[in-house]
Amino acid sequence: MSQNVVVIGGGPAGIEASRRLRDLGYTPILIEKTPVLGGHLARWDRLFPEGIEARTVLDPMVADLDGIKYFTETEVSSINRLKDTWVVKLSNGLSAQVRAILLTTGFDLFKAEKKEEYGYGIYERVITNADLEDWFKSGAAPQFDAVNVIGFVHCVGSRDEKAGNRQCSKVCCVTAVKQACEIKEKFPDATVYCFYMDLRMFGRKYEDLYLKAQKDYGIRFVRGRVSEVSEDNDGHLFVKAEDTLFGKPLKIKMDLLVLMAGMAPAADNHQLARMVNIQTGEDGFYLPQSIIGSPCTSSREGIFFAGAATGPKTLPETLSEAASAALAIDRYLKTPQKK
Amino acid sequence: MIDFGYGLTPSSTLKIENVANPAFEELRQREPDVAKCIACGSCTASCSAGVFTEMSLRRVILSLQRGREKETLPMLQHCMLCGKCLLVCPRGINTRHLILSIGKVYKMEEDR
Amino acid sequence: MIYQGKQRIWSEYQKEIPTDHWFYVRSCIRQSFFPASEKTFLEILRDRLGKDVYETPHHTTCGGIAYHSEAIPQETVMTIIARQFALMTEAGYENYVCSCITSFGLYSEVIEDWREFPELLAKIRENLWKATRREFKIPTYLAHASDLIYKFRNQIAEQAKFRLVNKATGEPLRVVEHIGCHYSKMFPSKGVGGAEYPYVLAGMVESWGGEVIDYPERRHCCGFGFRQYLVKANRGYSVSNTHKKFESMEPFKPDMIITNCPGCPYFLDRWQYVIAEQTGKTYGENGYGIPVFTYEEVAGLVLGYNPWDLGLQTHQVAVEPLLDKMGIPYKPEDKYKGPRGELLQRPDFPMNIKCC
Amino acid sequence: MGKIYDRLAQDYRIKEGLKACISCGTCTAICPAAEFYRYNPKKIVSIVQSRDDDAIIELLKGDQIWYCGECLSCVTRCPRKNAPGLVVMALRALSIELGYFAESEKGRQQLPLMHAMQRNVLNYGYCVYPETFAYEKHPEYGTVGKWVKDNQKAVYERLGAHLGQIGPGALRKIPQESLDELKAIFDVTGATRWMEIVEEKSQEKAREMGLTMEEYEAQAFNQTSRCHLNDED
Repeated sequence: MSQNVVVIGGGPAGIEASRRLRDLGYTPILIEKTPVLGGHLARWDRLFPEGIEARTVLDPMVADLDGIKYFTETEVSSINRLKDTWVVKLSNGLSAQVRAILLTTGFDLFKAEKKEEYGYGIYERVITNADLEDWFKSGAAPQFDAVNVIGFVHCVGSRDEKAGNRQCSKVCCVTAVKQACEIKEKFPDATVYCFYMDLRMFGRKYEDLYLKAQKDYGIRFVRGRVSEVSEDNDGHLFVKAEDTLFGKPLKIKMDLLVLMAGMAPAADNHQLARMVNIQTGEDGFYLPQSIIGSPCTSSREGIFFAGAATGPKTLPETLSEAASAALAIDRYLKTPQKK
Repeated sequence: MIDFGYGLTPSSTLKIENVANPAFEELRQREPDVAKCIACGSCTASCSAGVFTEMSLRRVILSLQRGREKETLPMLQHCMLCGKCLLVCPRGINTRHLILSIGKVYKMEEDR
Repeated sequence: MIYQGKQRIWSEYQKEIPTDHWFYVRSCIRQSFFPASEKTFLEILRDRLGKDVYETPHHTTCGGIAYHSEAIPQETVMTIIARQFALMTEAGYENYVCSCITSFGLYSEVIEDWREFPELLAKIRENLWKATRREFKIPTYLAHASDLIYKFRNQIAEQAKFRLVNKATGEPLRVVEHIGCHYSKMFPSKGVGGAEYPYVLAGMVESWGGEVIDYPERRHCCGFGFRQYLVKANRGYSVSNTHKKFESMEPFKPDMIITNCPGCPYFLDRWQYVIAEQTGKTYGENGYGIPVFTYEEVAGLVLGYNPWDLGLQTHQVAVEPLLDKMGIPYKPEDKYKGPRGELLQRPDFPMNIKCC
Repeated sequence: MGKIYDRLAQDYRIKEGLKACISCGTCTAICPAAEFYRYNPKKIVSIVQSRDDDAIIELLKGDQIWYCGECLSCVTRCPRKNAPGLVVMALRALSIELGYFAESEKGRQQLPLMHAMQRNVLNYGYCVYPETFAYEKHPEYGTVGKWVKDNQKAVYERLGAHLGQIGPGALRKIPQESLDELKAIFDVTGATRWMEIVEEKSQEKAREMGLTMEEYEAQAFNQTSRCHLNDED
């Protein structure tokens, strides 16, 4: 009988790592607390930089789970060390004794309402990147009378000490540009603004997307962090920023504002970290042994990481890290046990 | 009316309530590359006229986009069309041609 | 506007406010321009609610306005504040309540600085000892006077004779609230409701029957700016900022403005007069301005105080349209009377803004 | 790096208010002064952060640092927990200490400001007091304000204030021993020295400008050149 490995978190990292482990001859036990596998990806409509549909990535992965025991709507109740194994008890009453656990708990979308000055949850025309993907995916647009001027606010809950998230969330810049182009397709006559601090177009074809957004879509880029959003008496928004390249305050009346909520550490990271006695960084993400050399290994024997659980990552980075984690676990399990 | 010795002052805020900017749209039709500017400042750094005057092509492009052409168009009169900015633009904008197009769209000849 | 979104934020910023035993310090501006407001505050707390609020004649300005116009150094203002705390300590109190937002912000800032830099606190203790031979404890609780009215707003509502309701239509009055920058912009957690959607005044308005208006420039400064008002040459800044707020609130047709800070009502009131006299523009109905009140004045009106005991005759913007809306009876002939009922010669009428 | 910067960095408001600025502009976006003056708090912080003494001295001698209204709205918004308003306050204090304030028109306003404020505090124990709030200097006090001034005693009594009286209450006369304590605090903590610096530098500047002290002070209080606000050339 093949050896079990517990994988906690059924997003892209967890699914991909489970498939890899299975291919290496193990039986992964994949645990997901929500009713569906796929994590944030399951909610997303299209992916940067080329705009392919998210389901074309996720569906084949979810269709290929033979040999993987997976449990949705299931949480970890406890994890205990027993000699050189981990005993994992689940909320469904099952338990497993394994030598290796992989944490693929991903990230939480930053709660945009915490940036009180942007008025998410107070002003109806303020939505988030995730709301916009829901809209794109379901086709059920919010009912606003006219959508002529649209803004995207980068760095919402990223690079922000007051919001408790100092890190750059990495994917929001390019997501904003992608969504700005998409919304321009839906409303060709609309004027679309992106408010950014730095445009971090670090990946292959990202800069091309930015160029296309400028030239083909006429997206207007304003270098300035949005300072305040308010509402007039017919529900339209006033957005204030400094146009820093111009050196003057800027106030634009808008019909829709999209907040690029960043990646915050998953809320249950601390609890899981306590169960297996590992550290989270002061940013709340798990600390691997080395961010460069061994991003998938923890300071504790038999505990591994993959994906955004150790910090903001793109989807391809997450998938390749899942593969690396599977190899690291394989190597660990093949190393003879110390007596 | 009473003179109090002080009074209301105009705001410096760029207020964009009506976003229509037909002049810039015309420029974009004629010179699509203008939209590619990333405000990196390479043009300003290499500008022959910029050494002696406040000429900054980056600022001109930005002010046209914001509909505040009055604030920067006079700068362009310092341009000697030497073309050094064309060599350094990382987005490959034909800046020399762009400057000439700005002159046409914004009718600068008449002012000269 | 999604009201529940604001309620969620309010629930996150509920500061602890003790119910009794307060050491009270006054505000330079409130005393000078709204002296009856402080009187009303003390009457409500002491006489109606039976609270212990102690005032010593030896307390002084906190020095805040001088400090914020760079007339005294930071060390001086900190030592003046230390002296105020010494008076509190000597009187046997731990809860400190001030009548001024500039003071409140400064006390919050100074206490925070002392906490972060203990060597600074030691220096100030030494300064105070050298100068006055006094010693002090830092207050356990710091409140602005409006925090207390907020705390007891429902008790005031129970005793209310009038409500913030248009008597003719039964509709709630539309109220603009103005918080004053130094209440919570520096330390959101020190203010009821935080910095972005402060609840200290909104809570009073709701409790007394009115409807709060959230207009785009609600968070903007009244325009005081310390030296930007105190020096005549700079007053263009001050009036321009107030103008910006009025232009923004005008489409919402507010019935009244309630204010937190002692300075703000003065500027929101007097700059309406200046704008009218310079440009002809008025923001209220029928050529009137929008009446501006301190929170104590509003509490007093709700409790049925005589408007002229509250000092509403010293406002430049006429308050009568609001009194009429609320159905508050008043005697126009008493408006400009002195302490013994003698008629003082009434003020001139402004040219462009209607007065009664 | 620079000596001036080092001195500035001693100020607790710099320790508190300047961590590391990323020039995002959230402060300028909502700054009341940036809207009406030729002013940009982000630029000020950027100069201080550069630690370039020459540039900092230019700030200390210039008008810009005096445009801020100290509303501190910038503090709420900065994503890096900086406080541009506190940075400006530290610059102003150093400009006074070094006597540079007298080099700019807005800085020269220190003389009337300090006269008014220090005298109010030391003579009365208040920053603002009816006895010294002159209608001529405050025409915006309005027709009602003029009425209050003309009937000062009666109006304050009518409103329950204790103007100039002994004991607790609004506008009471603060006991002389308390005012003496304030004077001692001024002497111990540098306020008295500030007044001396400002008097001395203002006198020097007045001589240089060919003005009597009265003219100099009146000019600082009343006059403004056409170079500060937005609409001016």
